[in-house]
Amino acid sequence: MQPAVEFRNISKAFGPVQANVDVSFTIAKGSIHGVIGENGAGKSTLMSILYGYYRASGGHILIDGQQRDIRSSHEAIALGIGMVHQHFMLVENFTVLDNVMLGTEGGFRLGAKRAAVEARLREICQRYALEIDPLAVVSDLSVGAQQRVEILKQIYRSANILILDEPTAVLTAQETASLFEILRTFKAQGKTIILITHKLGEIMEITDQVTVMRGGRVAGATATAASSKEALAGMMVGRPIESELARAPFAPGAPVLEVRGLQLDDKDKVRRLAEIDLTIHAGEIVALAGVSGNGQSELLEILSGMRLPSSGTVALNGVALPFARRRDADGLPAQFRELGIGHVPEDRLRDGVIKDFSVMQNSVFGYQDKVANRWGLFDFKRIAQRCGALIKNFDVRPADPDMRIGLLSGGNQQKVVIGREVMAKPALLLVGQPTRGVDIGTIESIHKELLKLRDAGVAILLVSVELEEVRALADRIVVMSGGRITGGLKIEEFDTTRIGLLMGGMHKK
Amino acid sequence: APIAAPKLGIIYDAGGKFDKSFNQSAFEGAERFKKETGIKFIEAQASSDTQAEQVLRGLARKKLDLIVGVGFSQTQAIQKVAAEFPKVRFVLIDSIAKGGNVNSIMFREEEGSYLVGVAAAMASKSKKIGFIGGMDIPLIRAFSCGYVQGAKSVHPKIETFQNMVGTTPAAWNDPAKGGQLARSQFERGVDVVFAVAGGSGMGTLQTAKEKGKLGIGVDSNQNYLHPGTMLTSMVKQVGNAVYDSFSQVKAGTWQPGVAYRGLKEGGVDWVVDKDNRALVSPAMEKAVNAAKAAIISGKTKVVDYRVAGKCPV
Amino acid sequence: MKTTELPRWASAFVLPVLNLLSALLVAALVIHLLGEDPLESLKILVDSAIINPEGLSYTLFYASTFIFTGLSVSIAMKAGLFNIGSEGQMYLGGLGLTIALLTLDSRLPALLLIPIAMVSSAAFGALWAFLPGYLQARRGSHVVVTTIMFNFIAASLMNFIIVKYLIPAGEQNPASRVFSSAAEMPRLNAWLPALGDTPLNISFLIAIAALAVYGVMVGRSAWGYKLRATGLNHNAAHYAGVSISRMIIVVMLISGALAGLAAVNSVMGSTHYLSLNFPAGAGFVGIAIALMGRQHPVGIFLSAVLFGALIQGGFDLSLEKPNIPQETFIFIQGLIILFCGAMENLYAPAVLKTLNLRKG
Amino acid sequence: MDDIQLSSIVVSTIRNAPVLMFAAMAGLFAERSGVVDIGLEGKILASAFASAAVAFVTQNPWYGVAAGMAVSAALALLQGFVSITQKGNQLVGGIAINIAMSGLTFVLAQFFFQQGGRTPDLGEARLFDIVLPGTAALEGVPFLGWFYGHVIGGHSILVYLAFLLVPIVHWTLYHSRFGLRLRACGENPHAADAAGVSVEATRYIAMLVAGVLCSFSGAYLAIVQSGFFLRDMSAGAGYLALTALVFGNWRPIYTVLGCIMFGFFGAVQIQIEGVDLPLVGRIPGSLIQMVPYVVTVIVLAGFMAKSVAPKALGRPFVKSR
Ligand SMILES: Nc1ncnc2c1ncn2[C@@H]1O[C@H](COP(=O)(O)OP(=O)(O)OP(=O)(O)O)[C@@H](O)[C@H]1O
Ligand SMILES: Nc1ncnc2c1ncn2[C@@H]1O[C@H](COP(=O)(O)OP(=O)(O)OP(=O)(O)O)[C@@H](O)[C@H]1O
Ligand SMILES: [Mg+2]
Ligand SMILES: [Mg+2]
Repeated sequence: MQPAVEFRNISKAFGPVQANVDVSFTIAKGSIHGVIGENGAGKSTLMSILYGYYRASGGHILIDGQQRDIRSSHEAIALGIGMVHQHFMLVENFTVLDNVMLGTEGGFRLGAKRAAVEARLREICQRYALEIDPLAVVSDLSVGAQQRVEILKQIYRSANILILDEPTAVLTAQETASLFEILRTFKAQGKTIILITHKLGEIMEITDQVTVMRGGRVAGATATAASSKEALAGMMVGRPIESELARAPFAPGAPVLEVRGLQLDDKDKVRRLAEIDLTIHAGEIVALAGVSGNGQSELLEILSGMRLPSSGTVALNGVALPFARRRDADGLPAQFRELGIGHVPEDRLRDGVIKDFSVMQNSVFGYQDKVANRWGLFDFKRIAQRCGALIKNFDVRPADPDMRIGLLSGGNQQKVVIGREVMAKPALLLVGQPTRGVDIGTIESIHKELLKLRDAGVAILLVSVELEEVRALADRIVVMSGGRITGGLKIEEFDTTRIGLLMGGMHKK
Repeated sequence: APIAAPKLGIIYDAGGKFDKSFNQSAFEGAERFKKETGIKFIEAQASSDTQAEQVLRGLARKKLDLIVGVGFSQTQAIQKVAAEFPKVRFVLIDSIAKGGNVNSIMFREEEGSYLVGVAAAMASKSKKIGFIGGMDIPLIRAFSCGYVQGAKSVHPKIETFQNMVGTTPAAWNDPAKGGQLARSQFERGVDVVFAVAGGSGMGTLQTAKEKGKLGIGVDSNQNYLHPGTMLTSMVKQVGNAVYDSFSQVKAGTWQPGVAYRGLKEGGVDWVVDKDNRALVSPAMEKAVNAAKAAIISGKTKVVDYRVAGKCPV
Repeated sequence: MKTTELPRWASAFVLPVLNLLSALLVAALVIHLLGEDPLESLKILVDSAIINPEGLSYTLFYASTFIFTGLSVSIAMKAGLFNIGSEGQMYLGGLGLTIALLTLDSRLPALLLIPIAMVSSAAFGALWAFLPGYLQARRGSHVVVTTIMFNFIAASLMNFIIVKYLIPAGEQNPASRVFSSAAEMPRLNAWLPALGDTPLNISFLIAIAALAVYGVMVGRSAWGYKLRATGLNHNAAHYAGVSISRMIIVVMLISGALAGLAAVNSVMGSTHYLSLNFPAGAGFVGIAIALMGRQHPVGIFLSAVLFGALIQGGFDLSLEKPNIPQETFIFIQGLIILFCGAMENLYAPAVLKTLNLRKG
Repeated sequence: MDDIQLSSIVVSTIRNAPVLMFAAMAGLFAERSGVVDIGLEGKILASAFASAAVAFVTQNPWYGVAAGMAVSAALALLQGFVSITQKGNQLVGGIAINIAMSGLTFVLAQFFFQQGGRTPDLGEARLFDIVLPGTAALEGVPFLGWFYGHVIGGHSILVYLAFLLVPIVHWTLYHSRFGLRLRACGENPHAADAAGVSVEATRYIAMLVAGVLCSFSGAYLAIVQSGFFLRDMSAGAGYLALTALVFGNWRPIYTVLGCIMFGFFGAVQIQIEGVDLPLVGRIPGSLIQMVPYVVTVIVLAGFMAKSVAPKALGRPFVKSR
């Protein structure tokens, strides 16, 4: 049968970086085709070329057997190609309806068309069980719902070839399951799907074929059924991945963090956190599990000094944290860091790095006052040494301290952030979604670092929506729902169903 | 001693030599001199106070015989440069600078304004007259103060409306605002308006024409701008002052000091010409000329706002 | 391998020179249309602004003011704040030094008087920038809009103060009295008579020092790092422990103080009295300088000198060529800002191609 | 106090506002598409000059309006070239245009007309006020006569255009395909691009629209309000329009309200100058002139603290991370 897409010798360079080198493979019509590879392997670039966002510096693309020169997303859309990007491409202050209509308005006047499209969207939502109000404003929607809007857009445009770039990175297990349900329906309708993901379980679950990329090239291709997670991982990273990481026996020390009766009301007097009590000991990793948006982020923000609680106390090593009697949290994170609280933020691009600073400049971000002499001037030699060590210890690639960090792949950015926080030797480390969008090789090394830290006696609070990750790292699991702690369990008691119930807010009496 | 071919210079202020009023009048005086004697003069313009000094020094260094600075903004600069170049003669118009080689020429704007105030009061049917100034500075207040004194001498109960276009030099260049202010005054019943606002005044006089009200021009004779609605103009003979200064140098009769040019000296006046003949009634002409005679003879004293910084009316 | 990015020397020198040439080319066209010879005009311009020592000294005199306003705009810009209010801040700075001088200039020697006046001008400039800074930090009101408003307010306020309180009795010019000679900034021609009789004074040296301090503070200190982080990403800066609102207020105070100091050169270095509207647009030129100089000390210096040269050279040129009014140089300033500041990469592709061709 | 006449204030406000309204609506299009338009001032000035010069030479105001339109649109496209194609700094581009036009209009006016950077009076070549039929008949009727003759009628056609544009702009922005794309490009150009919308084309069209709208502002100044061109006659109107835009949160109706507010303050200021007010007495003119600016600051600081600019405003659209 005619393949839906064929890449022939695609190459693409960004300055000195070769993102794609001589990439050739085909995607069969009506199949779900997985594309995997380490961070920076060139997956997104390749898909962006297919979608007309970038122009390849060499090679051709064939769609349904015809060679096509796709110069813009407009042309890609005309060819029936749809793409759900790694970062959502939604206009946040538009309604769902307007987002869907954008680009396919069908006439200069929107008026009458709006009603027709709205009806059509309601119908689609019902058929695919999408649960979206077409008149809702996107910024009011949860991440999962925004993802569904992207899918809705593609269904509305009846894309025949659908590219999904890491669609599940921000989804909960349930949301992922329902996404896959839709993908299966698509497949049944004869649509072609290209799925990029770092989660090999998903590849095994849903794809028919897999292409593995490494360093911009195709490193291997196989039918999914003929392969295994381990084999794929090996192909991706070029070495076997340990499934169970070594860790010292659980031997918690003195309590490091003690949270008592913490509450948070937001601007509109809505209670975001209620009666939070939490203790973390030295040498212990406590994982905060829960569907995102249930107060974990707020708790992390309070503990790192980025936000003030409405009431309650927090003590670090027995000393109350200095947020009483403050009007705002301005400058507070610096004090917290001084006290020994490290923080890997959930959204690294928003909070954790300055995109326009170099890797070296970012390697002291938050610790800038520590690397200055008594005149407040930087000691550049010391900073360079520190950064060199970070790049080496955490295997940041490319190992160029002067590169703008925005040009690094997400995984490598994350390594810089984690390396920076680890090297500051905190007493308490707050870690938010440390491996979101990160490839399995890097996940392994990040996990190893966190465990090493735990073994060295650091108290760690981990916020993660990945139960796999929670299971791999935690000594204790605390589940949050609706701004409350709904339960806790030891790692030995790990039980997906029970955690699921707690996440849903079911208290076990 | 007479100088056969004196080297002459003139420096305009920020308005430039084509401002249709003050600078232009100076320019025309210099041109008249050139035409009559064939003696050329050097021109320059100073857009800021720092530059005024630079220009003056630049010209003084060329060993000119006389430099005329037009406008009060050159006061301090002339004072300073005159001290540096004792051999060069300086004339400052509209302000007083100290120095043994400086002649400061002041105009009695209040006297001329008094006359047009008399005319305005007599021409006004509503007994409401207006004044529109450019920038709110003492010189402009002196105009308005004389104008009101003149008007009140005719009708003590006459209502006067006064507006300034602005507070920055941009106020001289905002005809839209000048027109807007006039319109607003007309809506409040004003039917004669005196515009002392440089380029902004163009807007005022234009609006007067549109609304069929009377306008009074300033500095140069502006009657020709809108014949039929220009009641008169209060001229300030800056050109004569320049012409006279040039001639004095040539004749060797030039003297430093302070010279006041009022009605008596022919420094200020009102104008009746073909453009406004029809608007000036014999009674009005008689009254104005009587006022003029009274001021010249000293019978009427017009208060100068600048002396005490306030206006008696 | 083909280069895809320009080497540093090319982007730092070749491109700006090409851009400058383009601006001058357009200017030459206009001068030609006005009926004058562009080359001859350029020669007069360069002669009187750069080659003639006295002209050069005037150029540097104007540049001294521009360095301060350029720094004022630059430092705010580094923090992500677009301070359009340097003009008003400089105006108020003039009031600050005038108040100090009017009360003290007959009592104190220059050695005390000048520093006090400078502090006072900086303080008044800072004060005028404080409120926009405060409103941005605490209330989120756009500093762009508030500073535009504050410029208008400053113009009215200064007019009121000068006309009502500062004009000496019997004077015409709306300006303060002339200060005593103790208040005059020492002129550089006292040491270098070749500079001729120009107002170039130690403000120029102070400006150079300010550039150096700015360079070190912004580029090499922890504070400057926090400043730049704030400018690039508020969220991240907050994460890094920067007190954003304090940073914004402090930066606006510094920015205002620098603008206030620009008044020292104009007033105490040249006119020796406070006159209406003495900044004459120097604050706005500061915006152009900050943008063209990319907020880098060397860039600020070079653009300040360029603009100083245009004012000085343009002035002399208009004296010699009555067909070319001084306003022509306002137009040329605009062209230079357009080509060097906004279209900085116009020739980058062509230069890149040439470089790659040469490499074969 | 009786010197202050409400009727006169109302009429003045209507006449003051259009200069700002045209410019602010121009800015609205540019900025909603993501291009900062600090160059309004320069475009107003250029179109004022072009309109006055051409209207004078041809003695036809409509040729003047057309010329202003062409010049202002050309400048807007130049600004577009700088901001969109060259991806340069938009603020620099705008300020450069302002400065260049301040100089060039003077030089050209001086070159052509030799009147110190001024054009000659337009005389008959101005746009005159429209007198509605029946005005004279109603003149004597209290209120109605005034309202019909001076509030509804008695303005130049450009005044009507300014007010007519408000609903049109609102409709275009919120109910047309162009408006949807425009807003998307200003908020998230990457999303617009991914949806198949050409960000560059949308922004260029927006600039063109902005150029044309802005030209009316200049034409209004020159051939309606003043009857000639004078150097720097825009006197900050472009900046004030930009302020109104921020004030109105980049929404047409609120922005226009902002413009009307500035027009209103201008009108009030004329009225209270030199008048003895209760309590405060006579306020000096220079202090009265501060009032609109002070009020703007207070309003922005007080209940409009959070104005939300289009998210991508000022940022060139570059396809990269
Ligand atoms: N616009 C760009 N400019 C410069 N380099 C880029 C750009 N986009 C991508 N790169 C580089 O190209 C390489 C491939 O990037 P790409 O985003 O395609 O990787 P990926 O496989 O999608 O990674 P991830 O799994 O992290 O999403 C990386 O080295 C990246 O740094
Ligand atoms: N999705 C939609 N479907 C139908 N009409 C819409 C939609 N979105 C917006 N509109 C219409 O667009 C108009 C403007 O919307 P909105 O009230 O949000 O604008 P605004 O920001 O208040 O602007 P302004 O007050 O300046 O008009 C409204 O009349 C609204 O009915
Ligand atoms: Mg990717
Ligand atoms: Mg609304």
